[in-house]
Amino acid sequence: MRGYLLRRLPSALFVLLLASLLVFAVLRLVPGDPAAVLAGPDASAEAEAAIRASLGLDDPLPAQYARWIGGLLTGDLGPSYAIGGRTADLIGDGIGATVELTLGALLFVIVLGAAFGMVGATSRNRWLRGTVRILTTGALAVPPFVTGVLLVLLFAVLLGVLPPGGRVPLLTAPDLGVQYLLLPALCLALPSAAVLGRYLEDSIGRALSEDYVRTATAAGIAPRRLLWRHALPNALPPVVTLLGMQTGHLLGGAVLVEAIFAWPGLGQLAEQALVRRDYPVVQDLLLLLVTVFVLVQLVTDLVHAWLDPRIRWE
Amino acid sequence: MTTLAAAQKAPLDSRTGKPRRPRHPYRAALATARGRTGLGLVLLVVLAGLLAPLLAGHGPTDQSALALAGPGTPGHPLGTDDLGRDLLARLLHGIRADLGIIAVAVPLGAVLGCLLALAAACHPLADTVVQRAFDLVLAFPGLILALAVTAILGPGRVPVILVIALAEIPVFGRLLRTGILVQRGREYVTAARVGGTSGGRILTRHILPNAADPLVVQFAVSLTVAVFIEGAMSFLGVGVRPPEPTLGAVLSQSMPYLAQAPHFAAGPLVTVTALVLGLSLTAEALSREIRR
Amino acid sequence: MTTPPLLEVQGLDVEFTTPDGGALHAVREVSFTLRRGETLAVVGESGSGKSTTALALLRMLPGTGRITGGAVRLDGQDLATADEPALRAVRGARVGMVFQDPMTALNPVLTVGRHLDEVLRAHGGRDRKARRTRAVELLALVGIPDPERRLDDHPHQFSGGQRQRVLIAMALAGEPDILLADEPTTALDATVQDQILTLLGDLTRTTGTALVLITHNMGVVARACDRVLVMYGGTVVEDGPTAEVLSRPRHPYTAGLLAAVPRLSAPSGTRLTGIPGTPPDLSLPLAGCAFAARCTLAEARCHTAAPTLTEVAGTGGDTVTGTATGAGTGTDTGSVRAACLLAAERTDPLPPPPPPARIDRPAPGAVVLRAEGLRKTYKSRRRSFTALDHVSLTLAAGETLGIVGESGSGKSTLARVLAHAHPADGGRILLDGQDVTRPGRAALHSVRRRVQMVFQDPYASLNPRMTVGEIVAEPLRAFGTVAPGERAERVAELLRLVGLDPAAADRHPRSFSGGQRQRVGIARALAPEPAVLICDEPVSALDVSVQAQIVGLLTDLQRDLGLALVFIAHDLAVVRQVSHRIAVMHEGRIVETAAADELCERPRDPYTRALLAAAPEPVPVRARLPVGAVSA
Amino acid sequence: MTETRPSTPTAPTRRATLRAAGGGALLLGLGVTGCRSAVSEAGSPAGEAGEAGKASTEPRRGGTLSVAVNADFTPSLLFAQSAQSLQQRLIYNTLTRYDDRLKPQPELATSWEYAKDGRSLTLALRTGVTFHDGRPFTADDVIFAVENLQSPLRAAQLRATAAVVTGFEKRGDHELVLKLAHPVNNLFDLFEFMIIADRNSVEDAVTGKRLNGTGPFRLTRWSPGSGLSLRRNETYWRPGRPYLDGVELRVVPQADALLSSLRTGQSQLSFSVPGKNLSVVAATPELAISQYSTGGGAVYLGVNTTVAPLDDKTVRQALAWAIDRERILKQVLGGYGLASAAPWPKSSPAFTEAGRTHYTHNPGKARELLRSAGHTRLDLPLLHVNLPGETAVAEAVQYDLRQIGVHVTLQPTDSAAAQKNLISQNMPGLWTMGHGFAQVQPSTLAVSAYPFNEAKNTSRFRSAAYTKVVREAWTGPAEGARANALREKITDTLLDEAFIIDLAIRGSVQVSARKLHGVTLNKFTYLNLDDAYLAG
Repeated sequence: MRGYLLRRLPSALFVLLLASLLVFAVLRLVPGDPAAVLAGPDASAEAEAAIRASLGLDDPLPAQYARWIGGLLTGDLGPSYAIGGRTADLIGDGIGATVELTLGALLFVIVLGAAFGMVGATSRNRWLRGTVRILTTGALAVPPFVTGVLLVLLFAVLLGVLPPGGRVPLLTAPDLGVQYLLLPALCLALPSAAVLGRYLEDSIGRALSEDYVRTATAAGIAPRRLLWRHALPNALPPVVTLLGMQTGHLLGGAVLVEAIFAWPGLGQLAEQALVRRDYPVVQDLLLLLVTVFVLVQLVTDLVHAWLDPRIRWE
Repeated sequence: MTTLAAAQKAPLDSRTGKPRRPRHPYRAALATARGRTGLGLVLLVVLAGLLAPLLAGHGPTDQSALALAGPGTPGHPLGTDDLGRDLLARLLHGIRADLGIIAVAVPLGAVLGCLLALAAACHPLADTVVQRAFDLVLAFPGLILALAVTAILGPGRVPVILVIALAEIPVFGRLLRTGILVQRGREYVTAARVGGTSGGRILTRHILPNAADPLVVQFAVSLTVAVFIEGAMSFLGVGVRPPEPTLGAVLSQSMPYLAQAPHFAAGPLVTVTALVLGLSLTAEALSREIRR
Repeated sequence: MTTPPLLEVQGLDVEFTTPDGGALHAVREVSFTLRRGETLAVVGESGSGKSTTALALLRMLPGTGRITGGAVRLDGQDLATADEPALRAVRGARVGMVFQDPMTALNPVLTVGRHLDEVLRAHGGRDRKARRTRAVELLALVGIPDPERRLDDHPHQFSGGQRQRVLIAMALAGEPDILLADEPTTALDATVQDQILTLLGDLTRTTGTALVLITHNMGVVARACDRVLVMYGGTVVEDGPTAEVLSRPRHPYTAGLLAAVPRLSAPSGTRLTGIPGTPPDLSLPLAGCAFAARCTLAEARCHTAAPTLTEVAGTGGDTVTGTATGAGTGTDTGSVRAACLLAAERTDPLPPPPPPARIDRPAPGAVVLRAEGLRKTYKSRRRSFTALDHVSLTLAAGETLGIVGESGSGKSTLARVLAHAHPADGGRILLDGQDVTRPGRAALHSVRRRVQMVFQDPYASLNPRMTVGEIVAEPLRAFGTVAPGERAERVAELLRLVGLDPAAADRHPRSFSGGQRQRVGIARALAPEPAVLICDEPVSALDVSVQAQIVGLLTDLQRDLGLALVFIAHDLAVVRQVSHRIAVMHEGRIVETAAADELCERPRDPYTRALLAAAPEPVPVRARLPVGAVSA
Repeated sequence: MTETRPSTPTAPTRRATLRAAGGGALLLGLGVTGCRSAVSEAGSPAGEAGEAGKASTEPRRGGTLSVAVNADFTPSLLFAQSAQSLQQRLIYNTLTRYDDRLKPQPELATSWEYAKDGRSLTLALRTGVTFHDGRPFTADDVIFAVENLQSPLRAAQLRATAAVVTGFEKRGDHELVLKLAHPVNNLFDLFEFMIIADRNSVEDAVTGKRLNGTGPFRLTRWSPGSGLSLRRNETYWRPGRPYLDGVELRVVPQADALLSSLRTGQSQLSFSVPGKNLSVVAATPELAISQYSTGGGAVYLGVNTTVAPLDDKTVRQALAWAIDRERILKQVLGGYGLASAAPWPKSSPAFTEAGRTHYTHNPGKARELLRSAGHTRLDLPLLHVNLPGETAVAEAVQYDLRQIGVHVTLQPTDSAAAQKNLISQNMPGLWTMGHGFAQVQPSTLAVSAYPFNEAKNTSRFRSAAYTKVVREAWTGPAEGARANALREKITDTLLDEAFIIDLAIRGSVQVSARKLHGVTLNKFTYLNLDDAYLAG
């Protein structure tokens, strides 16, 4: 396994390098700059220039890039330009919220996706299957920003059982934190859960039509056990791969959901930072997200191999 | 099931006694109940979009003092929006605009993705580079990308199309790459090579058509994803240039009024649902028929 | 004779629904009985309904398949109408089943121990420890060495033969009364097949389990079963003691099938006799005898009146009533029944097939292809596998060089290296005296014009998305031998040459049968007018009756075009008949090369001898001649 | 502002039942059986003693107020006017504050006196005031505050006014003389604007680490993206104040989410509810709406006077006549605010009804003016910020202009790029945006609000007459007939030249829980909660 990880390392680093260049270049291409944002709508050109210089934005681009990467390598993310505070602190504050939201959503994705998929693949009940189809279609058709508003209207405004937004960290107050987490996590999870459910249904269907299932049927093994112990372990590996990809989507999709639920995560920070052209924050954040994505892919592969004995670390 | 398989291999036409030409699997798929329902829904939406200028009684950007009128208002069957524009007109033209976008963006993404996958198939180094590039695009948060692209290019259809295409490139690219790898090991490829067929022709004429099946299914899926991306971009204010309506634009404009004027959001939601349902049914029908 | 039959199948009908809604009548009116401890072979070609029958017994028909008539009585209980729980109690416990492909029939993510454990658990094994002990016993019983340790291995860590053994162990786990084996040895090499058949024989003898063996291989039938049921077009055409049926077939189809099987005893240069035509389309109603269209003896009434399975006069002992219908129970094991109007009227067996006809083929000419010390190694990250180890051979114009060997012996690699589909790691290939081991782009092109290849799998080697015309035209386009305007004409000519209707050009491969596809493959290989044709197992995926046609075609083409042929196969009998010389490959090396007859009659290498001994012959075991004796 | 009426306690039983039933089912169903509910936790203020009716009449101590804001605190803009300035007067104090008639009232400065020539000002400073860290407030802190704003790095809008202060003369710790380069009449705008921050920790302040002021609340924590947590300053210089134990500024970026936060009682106060959502608020019995006459800034149509044919005043005036301001007010701003052709809100001394209605919706006249300038059809680009409200304004403007034959292409732009275009004078022919600084001394508008700047503005409008009148108004007296005449002249110039075509003054709308009392804003929307309390 170590050999496998070592082999994956260069390409992962290559992706990160590409990502850093891309982020850096794209940000410089985007019109508007942090100095103008900081200077405000009523500032003079002189004020803007002074701010520009103080931020080091007059340096040549390679120097700015080197400064950024150098800082990263020495663990110093530097100050935020336009939001205030140190980049590391800003990201550190948001990361807990985002991890919480993503994991919560992931849990929903797995639970709902598994439920959707199992019902779709195995239930003989037409009504139940129809209901699941309507649910998954709805989850796929209604954009998260609508789902979010609807969920808030229903659970917070009409029923008044859950808070409409905001966050209490799960670790400091689990009972309250869960209540804050439920709606955003559900909203974020729904489309992915639907995708996963459809995929799982398909994957189980495929596994159930394999020869080894016929072997097991011929040996008199009961259908329920056939499904859980024989077909499912084979259906899971590709689903895990999809789940890995969906985790990426969850991280990326958090921008919208975090805004709707006033969830102070990295998505909101990223949007804020981009809107204000806070280069260091955007750069570090995006690089972080890419790193996480690469790591998730790696973990996915490991899980995939763990589930499928045919794959070994070679 | 060798017996059955063999029996189905060479069906004979009951009338002529000659071997019957089996229908193309795509056509067979669309002839199933599932495929027909799916296609019907999609066509319904497409027709609404195509006939928008005929069906809509008002211009989609014509404003009036009659703001937020409810459905059933004389002259405004679906009501009006906050600026007094006819919602039916905006919905139909919104569909039209969305169709225009996804009909360009998804094929563009698919073609580019496929080209890259083909390039990757030519050389191991190219393969590595292309794969990592795909990883990179997949890893990049899509909405941030959308914000950046629009900021650089300015508003309009082009950035929306680009963002959608960009998001679709790795999806199609990876899918085709896997397909190529699988097909490459097939014996007919060796046969073509031994038969003197050049590498490029093997790739394009032999492997590509056989690796295309999952792409066709993905295409239907990607069309729905594209509608989604358009909506999210409109919501973030980086969609198509206002006041042109798109489904996403109308939907995001309706959000502040969800509580007081739910009809505002209903049109696009129903349309998108029909489209998603139709496309997913079509995709399912296709994938079932292909897997046979 | 008085014990009631263990299994009694009566008038079984199975239908499938075709994608366009039609009915496909896969099994019609199949009746047979099985007694305790009896071994019964069900033999037939693809499409005969033999596997469907086997699956129908346990109501395990796939997809749209359903039993539309008849009964399957196991000790009097009708399985055709039993409910699911009752069926589950039968499956595995009373009837064990072994499937054809050991590669896919085992669950890749479960250990072998879990496989056995699951079955034992399903049939009441409560104690975990006891189940494990029993699993070890079972593995030992089927001859897996070191069973204790191998229990925790996954299927991919076993060889094909071992997996088949595991499957048998699973089938035996519930101590069933009947073992239903669906082509259990088809995917295996001859020597492994031999071992598995021996195992099955031993097991049925020692445990008293009845065996139903589904196979297409007459040799396997002869080797393993007391009784045989011959199926054709979804019906039983002949049923009787193996020795009797094999030596005195009553049904013309049985006779044709037996004649088509290549015999090891047939000398080099003789022609195989095939059965012309193709099996019937089961989605159409069948008026007369299913075989009538292909039967050389058929009369007008054969096409209109369906024959019933009737006891043939002059066989069996005491039962001489003559018209035991299909519904008859307790057929004597000694009697033969045949579903043929003519056979019912005749007391004598069919005349024996004519002795193999000699082919007049010109003597080989000058050497065109020479290989010297070829080496090829496949490397994965950890291990490397030597597929070719200093292989040398020569091939003359007009000569057929047979290459035999088991899977993994390197014979397919050799074919690919010779055809320049894969490069060799070492050694030299000389074409017309010129070194073409590592040709440049242009040289490779001209080498390929001269050396073409026919592939094993006629399904996989034709691009499913191209029409037959396009497939055959590909080499024409690539080599530019024919002006674009004349391509269609040349394609038609090639199709005629391989015995296909030129109208086939605009159809896709999937609308052809296996034999027809192989003809397309040959037409493609012939398109650039090569001097050397390398045939990699060209007939091993085909039914015997079709195999004879293809082998005959290749021989004719060689004679007419003066081709040099490399004929690769695992079946020594076919190879002997078509080849001038034979090379035996084992573990990447050629262990013996000799003239065909010489090699088969006086093998020198021990491995060659083992191969010869393992080859199953469609001759009743008792009547088998000693290896090497020539009958004709 | 209008006083909020005492709340009438109503207990909608259907709602309560729904809530109980739904809550129980949901929590049980999800397996969350926590002993606390996040809903009641957030909704109820601490200490619910006393009868509801009685408690609402008199101030009472205690409780935490949750304020919903749509943008986070931006420490780097601490000394500038940013999107969110509510916390300024909570953590800090200013020297003076304006009353409703723009009369300065003492805060940290207790009294002040101009020299005769208007070139210096003597300030008496409050004694006994300490910063949150215990350090006493002295004249040096005022000196630092002024000098701090003079730095271009702080990007303060009133830098021009701060720059007029050329010298300081300290007379002890609590008396200070400011020397002025020339007389100005908007020094108290500066005092209203300028927060007095601890001079020793200013670098920590602009990074958001530590905000050390003299205000009624101390910062406990700034959680970026989430908001600010403040607790009562026990040593505040106003005895017995504040009443509240703490204040939370809760960031809720989405307008509908913000509305939900208020409707559910999670927040009790907000100034960020868009006008079009206020009809929902009005239908919610627990919430009260009140307006500040200062308005929330103006919505304008900017014109680049160097782009032909917009260099022609007649064309610009035609545009000004073409727009239906009342419709924008009604449809985009939800009816809250004031349709106005002039920049002044009702509270401004420069406000006149004549100025407000100088341009009305008159497409016929607009077309006529266009024709007189020799045009029947124009094609022009219009830049706007790509936020929903801004887009709606642009769409309305676009539609109105189309009616007179001016075909406008919208250019939605993100706010950072728009800002860059604005200050680098790179705007296309037309743009719509908002401006502030009309709510204080009218002279401040032209010196501090960039769109109106006489020397350099985005419209690239230069005129000697405008420059002259602006300088005179700035350096002249703050009151009297001359002041009024100068203001009128500025208004007339703006209306006549129409390089900035004002459309409407946004309403400054406060949405608050009915149990909340005593909330005020200063002229720069600094939230003052000194006297605020939550009734039971």
